Order: sequence, then structure tokens, then C-alpha cells
Amino acid sequence: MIATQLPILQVILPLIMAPIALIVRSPRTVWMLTLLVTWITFCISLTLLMQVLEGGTIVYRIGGWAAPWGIEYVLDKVGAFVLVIVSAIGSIVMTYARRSVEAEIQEDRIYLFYTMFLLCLTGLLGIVITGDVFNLFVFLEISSLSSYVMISLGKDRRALTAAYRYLIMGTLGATFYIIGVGMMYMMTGTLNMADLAVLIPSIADSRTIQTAMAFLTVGVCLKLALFPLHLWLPNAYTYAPSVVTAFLAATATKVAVYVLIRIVFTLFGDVNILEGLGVQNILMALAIVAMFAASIMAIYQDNMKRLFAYSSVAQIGYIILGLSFASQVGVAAGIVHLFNHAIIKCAIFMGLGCIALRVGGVSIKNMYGLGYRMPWTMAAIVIGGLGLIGIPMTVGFVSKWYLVRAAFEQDMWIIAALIVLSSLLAIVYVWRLVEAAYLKSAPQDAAPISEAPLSMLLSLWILALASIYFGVDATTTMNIALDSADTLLNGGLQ
Amino acid sequence: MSMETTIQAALVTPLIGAVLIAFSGRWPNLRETITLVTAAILFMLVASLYPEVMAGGRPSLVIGEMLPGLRIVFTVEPLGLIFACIASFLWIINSLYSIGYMRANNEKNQTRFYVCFAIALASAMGIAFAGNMMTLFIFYEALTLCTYPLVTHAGTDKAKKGGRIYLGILLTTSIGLLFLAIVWTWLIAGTLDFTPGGILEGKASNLVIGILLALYMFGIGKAALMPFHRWLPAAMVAPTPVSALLHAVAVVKAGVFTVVKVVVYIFGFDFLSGLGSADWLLYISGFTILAASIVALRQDNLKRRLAYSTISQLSYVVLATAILAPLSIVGAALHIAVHAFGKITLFFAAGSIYTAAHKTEVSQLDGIGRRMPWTMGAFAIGALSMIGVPPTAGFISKWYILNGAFDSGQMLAVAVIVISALLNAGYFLPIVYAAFFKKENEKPGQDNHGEAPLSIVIALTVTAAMTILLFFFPGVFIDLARQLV
Amino acid sequence: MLTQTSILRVVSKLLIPPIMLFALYVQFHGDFGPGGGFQAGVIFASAFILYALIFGVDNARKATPAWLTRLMLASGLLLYAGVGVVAMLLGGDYLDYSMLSSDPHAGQHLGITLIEFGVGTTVAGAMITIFLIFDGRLRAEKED
Amino acid sequence: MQTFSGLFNYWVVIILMMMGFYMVISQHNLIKKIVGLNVFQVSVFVFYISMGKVKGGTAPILAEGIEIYSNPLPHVLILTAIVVGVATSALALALTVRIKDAFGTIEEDEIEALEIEDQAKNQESLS
Repeated sequence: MIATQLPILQVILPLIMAPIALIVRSPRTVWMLTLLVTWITFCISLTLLMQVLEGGTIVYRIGGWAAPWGIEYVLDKVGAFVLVIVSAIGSIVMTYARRSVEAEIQEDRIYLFYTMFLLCLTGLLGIVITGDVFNLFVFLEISSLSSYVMISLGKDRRALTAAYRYLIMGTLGATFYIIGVGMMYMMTGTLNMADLAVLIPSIADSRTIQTAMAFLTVGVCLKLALFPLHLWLPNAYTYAPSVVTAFLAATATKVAVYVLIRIVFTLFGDVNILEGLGVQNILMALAIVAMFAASIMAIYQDNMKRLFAYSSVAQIGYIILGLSFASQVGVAAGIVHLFNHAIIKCAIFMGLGCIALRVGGVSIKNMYGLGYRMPWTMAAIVIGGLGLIGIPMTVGFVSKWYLVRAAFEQDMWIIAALIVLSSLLAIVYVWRLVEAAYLKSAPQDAAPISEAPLSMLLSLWILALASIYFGVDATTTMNIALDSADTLLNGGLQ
Repeated sequence: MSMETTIQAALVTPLIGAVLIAFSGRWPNLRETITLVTAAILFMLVASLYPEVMAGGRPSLVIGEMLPGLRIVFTVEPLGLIFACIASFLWIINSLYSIGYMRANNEKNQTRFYVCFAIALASAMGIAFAGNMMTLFIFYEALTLCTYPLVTHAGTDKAKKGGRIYLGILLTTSIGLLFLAIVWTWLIAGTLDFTPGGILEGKASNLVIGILLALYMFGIGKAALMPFHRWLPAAMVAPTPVSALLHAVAVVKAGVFTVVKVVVYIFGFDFLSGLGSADWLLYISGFTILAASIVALRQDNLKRRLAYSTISQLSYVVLATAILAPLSIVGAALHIAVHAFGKITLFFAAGSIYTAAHKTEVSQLDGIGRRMPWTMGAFAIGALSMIGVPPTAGFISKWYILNGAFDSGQMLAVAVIVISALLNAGYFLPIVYAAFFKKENEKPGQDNHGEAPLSIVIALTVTAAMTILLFFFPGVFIDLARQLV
Repeated sequence: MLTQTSILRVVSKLLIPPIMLFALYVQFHGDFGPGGGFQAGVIFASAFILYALIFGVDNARKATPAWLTRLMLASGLLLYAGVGVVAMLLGGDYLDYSMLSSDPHAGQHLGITLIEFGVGTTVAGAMITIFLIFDGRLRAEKED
Repeated sequence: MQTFSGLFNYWVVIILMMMGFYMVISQHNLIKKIVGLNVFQVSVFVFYISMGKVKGGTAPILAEGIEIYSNPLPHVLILTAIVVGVATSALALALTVRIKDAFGTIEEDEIEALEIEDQAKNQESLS
């Protein structure tokens, strides 16, 4: 019995735990409860992925109402894969969180952090699993609102303005999305994704649907921080508490990308908007500009968190580029980079969190000599950095391999060259950190510091090793990605 | 032991060695014993593969699938075995040398040094035995990364700058060009396995093949083809054992080894010689040989002069490959081995001089031969081998290359080889002459020094002796190299 | 504080109970006519806010201490989710009210009532919390 | 004429939407930005609600003798959206209050100046 209820359990477990956290309030207990919930959701999502891989798409009806009237939860391969990413990152971040949160968030607000974390997790998981466009909006706002709160918990007062700006931009994005949904509903009378996918092709030429498409895309691109719409991201990542940055960097933008995938390949799957409406060129151009502009911005940053925040913008460019090829290999590259980048970025931001805990800051000057003072932390960050560059045997290599291949397949030689060129920029900013950590010596008056606590190191290294494992044996992830790309390109949810 | 196990062991031994070295860091003697023992075991493992390969066997080991349809495979073939043999053999001698050098110069972070060294050797083994381009590329990049800490060992600003150039050029070329070439090859050929006769024949237009060849040749930055050669002089900031084993043997040879391998097993040289797309390679490598030699003439720093000499000698291999005649390919394979022994001797000598006399410039070496007869004697032998004078091994490989060039009527190549031999003589012989026959310009207050520590002297004597021995017994390598064609 | 004005005091004392009653009416009549948890919650909260405006926040805080509003926030949500889980435990899908009783119609009725009550509780809790917290800020500033 | 009067509700929506959007972009006062955001969201609410209206239909409450009802679903949706909007506004206001506490102002340009000062201070403390 329980096996059929898993899709909903996935979402309501963190949802139920959130108010309990609000009542319990003791930081330690709340942390343990949250930890428990996140690991359970992780196990559930793995089971779901197995089920989907074996038996195909899972459909779950809330309240027993059938599809066009009730809300359906639908899980296909892409969904299940993203679900695993989100819940895995959630559980690992939680394992890591306790010490870092104690150090970076005021004690009387810690319970608030965990509550918001749980709500955010609910929202993100909900977005992925729902098969209803409006329900998706609700989950989107649940996750966004809670992430605004989490960001504002940062110690620096600039966290507040960062959260405020994110709120304004995020709300604009969500409202754009809901306008698009409204227009689609006006034309089709349904909110169910599968239904929409069937109904849209016949009316795809109408201006309303095209406008809806425009609103949806722009709204979602705001959320996923595609290049010119990324302005909220660097500050938000820089001033948020380390745990929050690690979690959001690895999940929030990724889930937004997932929404874009759903829109482009599921809702408008039979319309081929990418080529038909010139969306492909726009996305591709923006993605490439993102890869370069953001990488160059990253090179000039002194604050490491900000540096890697810009790098995130660049990496999102890679993902979008992959999707915009609209070929099986390209989309698979995008999907697998979603996974790979989540691992890498989460590891790096966790590492920076360890440094913030011990050294007190993450400016480039704080990094001096850290290679010797915090060898394990620094080594993990460097592994992450190598992944960003795309060195073989790290996950970054796999995604880049397929991206370049997708470009070659369509004879886009210049784009293939641009992809590798931009990854050379990654060498520059990663190596700034490496040189600071290993070739500069710590200032004379630096206080002696010890390695980060075990719980933090452990989660950090789980991710670092994962980034190597999935780089050496990428068959699992790649097969899932190729499979899901295939399904997406051939009709999506069915 | 089955062949698969041997290959596995050859790859894993240096890594185990690295771990053990890391844990024995507190006891220098134990640490260095482990290094030596690891090196010896590795060489024995590699040597034990020799009979099988000579008999025509191609033992192979599949590790697993990395990407769907793309496996990590190791296959031992003659060229790889030559490379593995020299690298592992010279590692033993180099370790001996390192012990003397690192202790005498009180270098810091010695444990890190030995660990990185062992990892570098593991990567070199990976390159040597790689069974497809993907596997090779993985270890190629690993080699770049694990030698970076060795290059920047000193931790000074100069080392940092050298490290930047080193890493910058090697990663830029490999990620920017080689990577593209590999992906493209995979797309065109559907496989990346090294196959005798090549995998590209008839699969793409001549233009594409030409572009691919260019991507490969310039992408293999470790072959130091101009204009991507500057990393090699930059890497000379490293301690001398690093320059000796890595930047005269393991790393640079990995580069030219890859070049030969790509030409023979990816393009297939029959296919390539029929196309004529490789002519430009001849010009570029010829130019590199001459230009690097001329630059070497003007270097006063001994290690830099050696570095430019290396650049020029590496292009011999590329040139020999580009001639695309059977004999020249044999010559190329031989030159990989022969140059290794000669150049490591020269570097050993340079390090020996630095250790004993703290001299780094050519102009300071007047009369040093009388104080350090063993060192300078070995240096002279190495220099002769570089020029290609009998009875040193350098003569043999050049002989084969020249023969190949004559066979295919590449007079340009012949001219390049002859001129460069003169240039080599021009920048090596004055050193030897000054060392033995010029008067020492003793400055007041300079301490009297004699030979370098014993282990250093032993090491360089052995390699010098090997250089001469190889002239008389080149069969070991020639027989292997002949299997290539 | 507006306690000085006796008219306000008297009128509000008269008004507050009917407001609360009306809130409950809107709450529980929600499944027959216009109404429901959202509206009811806000109306209910407005009674408290009126009280706080007239008699001062300190008095209002006595009536609804911080833990109580927090409990309202949490328990409403828990009630909502709990109903769903109970339906699930009874063998239906999540939020399948028909399972709540042997008669599906009665089950539907019960389910929606409970859920709306959860919504009402949370909304009321949220409204009161927002008001009291903003007020707390203002007074903290004055004291500085 | 038809374009204007027949699509009257959409014109209202568009005007409201652009007003709100313009306020969000052009205003430097954080509170005014929030007001703008609300206007922007309200335009969407109007859009949905007017969309659900069926000509000649009544409020969607079961009653005898009435055949045509307006579509209730958009209303329900927008009820949810309103709640989300209220939550957003509340959070935005709360953030503004805290920004006022931390920076002493809610004018964006002044805040930016203070942030640049912060930046400079950070760098000083390190060098």
C-alpha cells in the first residue's frame, strides 16, 4: 500500500515536519527531525526513480479526483531524476548543516531556518512532481518565499537587501509565469500538463498561445537566472548563510531549469517552439553570452562565494545551451549537467562554509595558505573546481563531452569551440583560488585554526567523491539522461 | 601472473606507493626506501610484459564503461611498452638521484614531492598502456595536474609564474583543441579504440581530416610543437629531478608518444600518407627543431638551454612521424627512448652542478670539469648523444629517421636534421670545452667544492653508461619498434 | 492606545463577540454558501486586532501569547495535512475525503470541514502574528 | 471599436500591469516598489477573474432555475494566488522593516551607497 503512496509522501513529509519544527523550537531536536525527514525523502525518491525506470511514468491523483479536474502528480524519468538530485542534496546539506548554522545564524532564529528549509524542500519537490501548471506555481512560490527568508537570515546586513531584490525579481518572474498559465487556460480550459500538451498543437498559431509562451519562458528564466536576468543571484548567494547558499545553488535554479524543460518539451513538445518560433536562437545566444560574461565577471571577484555565484550563472548557461540544441544528446547533456553541476556547486559552497566557520571569511585573502591549514576542506573544493573546468574523471568532463558532441552533431563547430573556450575561463578563476590556497602563505598574525568538524567534512567529501565517481562511471547518470531526453523529445509525459 | 593482472598491477603499484609514501612522511629513510622499492617493482612488472608483446601478443584489460559506449581500456602494444619501460626504469635511477638532490639542497615538502612523483608515474603508465583515446586523454590530463605541484614546488613568485604558464598552456591546448578533436573523432568514427591502420579512413572529407590532424597535433601540447612550447622552459623552475624525469622523459615523451600513437592508430599512416594533409606538419616540426636550437644557443641558464634542446629534440619525433615512412616511424619510436637517456643524463649533470657548486649559468662553468670529472664526463656523453655522434645512442635513432627521409625523398627533412645536428653541437660542445679546458675564474671567498653526493654521481653515471650501451645493443627497442610497421 | 475614548471602548466590547461569532459562521457554513477558512480566519483575526487597537497590545498579548499564535499557525497546517494522511491510512489516496466515513458523502463533508478549519486557524494565527510583530517593532524603536 | 470595448477588461489589465511594472522599476523607495508589485499582481488577479466570467452567467452557486454559471475555477485559482500575494507582501514589508533597522533608510540609492561603504570596509579590514 505504501508503495503507491510514495509520490505524495515525498512532498507532505517535509510539509508536515515544518509546523512541527515551529512548535518544537529546540535547535538540536529540530535539526535531528529535519535530518530524518530529508534522508527519508531521499530514500523515497530513489525508490521512485527505480519504479519509474522499471515501470514507466507514475501517476498519482490527489484526493482521488481524475486528471483534468483534480490535481495529478506525474513522475516521468526526468522528473524522477531531478527529484533524486533535490532530495539527495537536501539530505547531504542537512547532515552538514548543524555546526554551520549554529555559527552563522542567531540562536533564536535557528528553528526558523529549519522550518523554512523544510518548506523550501517541500516546494522544490512539489514543483518537480506535480503535473498541474497552477499547482506548480503554488509550489514555486512556497519554495521562493522560504528561500527569501533563508537568505535574509545571513549575518551581513547586505543579506537583507539581497533577499529583498531577489523577492522583487522572483515575484515578477512568478507573476509572469502565472500570466502565461492564465492565457493557456483561457485557450484550452485545462491546467493539466498532459492535457495541455494534447490541446496546444491545434491552436499553437494563435497569438494568445505565443504570448503565453513568451511570458512563461521569461518568467522561468528569471527564476533560473539566465544571463541578463541573473542580477539577483550573485548577492543572494554571497550574503546568505553558507548552508543556504549550498542548498539553493544546487537545487533552486536547477528546479527552475526543470520547469523550463517541462514548458519547452512537454507543454509545447509537439509544436517544436525551439525552431519554429526562433526561441532556439535566443536561448542559445543568451546561454553563450552567459557562459562568457559570467565567467569573466567571476574572474574579477575577490569574495569566493560571489566568484562561484557568477560561475553558477555561467554553468546555467551550459545547461540551457544543451537544452537549446533540441537533440537527444544535447538535452541529455543539459540534464546530466543539471545533476553534475548540483554536486559540484554544493560541494564548493559547503567547503566555503567550512572555511567561513573556521577562518571567519571567504575573501581571497582569507584563502592564503589554507591548503596547508585546512587540507581536507581545500582538497574537496579543488576537486569541485576541477569539475567546473571539466577535467577528465570529474563529472564536469562528462557534461562537456556531450555538449561538444551535440554541437558537432549539428555541425555547429563554432559553438563547440566556444564551449571549450569558456571552460578555459573556468581555469582562470579556479586557479586564482588554488594559487591563493597553496602558493601563498598565511599572514603572520593568523590565528591557528583546525580542520572543519567531522560532520561537515563528511558531507563535503561525500559530494567530492560523488563528483569523481560519476565522472569515472557516468553510465548510470548518462543512460538516465539519454533515456529521459528521448522521452522528452518524443512526447513527454505519456 | 596473468597479463591482465600485470597491467593492473603496473597501474596500481605507483598509486599504492604514493599512499605509503604519504603515510611514511615522518621517517625520510622509510619514505625513500618505499619510493625505490615501488620503482623497482614497477619496472619488473613492465619488463615482464616484454616477452609477451615481442611474441606478438597484445594483452588487454577492460576496466569498465565510463560513458555509454565508451570504455576505459588498457592495451599493451610495442610503442606503449617502450615508453613504459624507459619511464619506469628511469624512475628507479631518478629516485636515487632525487634522494641525493633533495637532501643536499634541503628542499621543503619532500613528502609531497615523492607522492606527486609516484602519481605522475602512475599517470605515465596509464598513458603508455591506454587502449583508446579516451583513456589516454584521462591520464594525459592527470599527468598535467599531478606535475603542477612539482613545478611550483619552491612556492616562490617565480615558481608561481612558471606554474601558471605550465598549466595554462597544457590545459588550454588539451581542453581547447585535443578534447574537441577526440569528441569529433568519436562522432565520425564511432569508436576511439587504437586500431592498427587507423579508424578514420574513408569516414570524412579531406578537409575534416586536415582540421582534425591540426587539432590533434597542436592539442597535444606536451609535444611542445611551436607555438605551444613555452611551458617547457617555464617548467624549469622545478627542482632538477622533476626536470630530469618529467620534463625530459615522462611528460614530454607522453606528448610525442601520443603524437605517434594518434598518427599510427587513429589516422593510420598509410591513409595519411595517401592524403598529403600531413605536409604542413613536416614544416612546423622542422621549423620547431631549428628555431628551438637557435634559441637554445642564446640561453645562458643551463636548464633553460636544456629545455630548448628538449623542444627541438621532441620535434624530431614529430618530424619523423610526419615523414610517414616505415623506417622513420621506427626512428621516432627509438628516438623517444634514446633521447630520454641522453637528456636525463644532461639534466642530472645540471642538477649535480647546482648541488655541488650552486651554479646555474653556462658562463659560470669554466673549468668545472676538473672539479667534477664524473658529472662533466657524463654531460659530454649526453651532449654527444644529442648531436648524434657515435658511439652514443643518439646516432641510431637519427640514422633511422634519415633513412626514412631518404626513402620517401623528403630532402627538406634531411636538411633540417643535418643543420640541427650542427646547431646542437653549437650549443653543447662549448659547454664541454669550457668545463674541461678553460681556466676556472675563481672568485675570492668561494668555497672549494668537489663532486656532488654519491647517489647523484651513481645516477648520472648509470644513465650515461646506458646511453653508450644502447648504441651497441639497440636491439631491445628496435625489435619492438619494428612491430609498429 | 485608544482606551481613553469610552465610546470606542464600549462599542468595540460590544462588537468583538459578534465578529468572532460571524467568523465561526463563515467558517462552518463554508460548504453550503460563500465562505471558508480564509475569510473566517481573517475575520477572526480582525477581532483580536480591534481589541489590540483599543485596549493595547500588552493586553492583547495576554490574550494571545506568542506561543499560542505559533501553535495556531502550526496546528492549522498539521490539521490540514493530517486529514490527508488519515485518508491515506484508511486506504484512499491523499486527501481522499470519501474514506473518512463509511458514507462517502458524509466523509466528503467531514473532510472539507476539517480542512477549512485548519485553514482558518492558520490564517487567523498568521494575521495576528503579523500585526503583533509589526507593533512590537514600532515600540522597540520608540524605546531606543 | 470592437478592439477597445470588446476587450475592455484586457485593456484594464494591461494598463494596471504596466503601471505596476513601471513602479517596480522606477521607484527607489522600497515600500513604493512593494506597492508597485502589488498593483502588478492585482492586474493578474483581474485578468483571471474577468476571464472566468461567462456572458449572462451568475455567480457559481447552485440555485434553481439557473442554467449558466460563470466559471468558478479561475476564481479559486486566484484566491490561492491572492494568498500567495499577501504572503509575499508581508514578507517584503518585514524585510523592509529590517532593512530600515540595519541601514537606517529605505531609499535604494542611499542603501547602495552604504553597501559600497561596507565593501570598502571589508577590504580595509583584510589588507
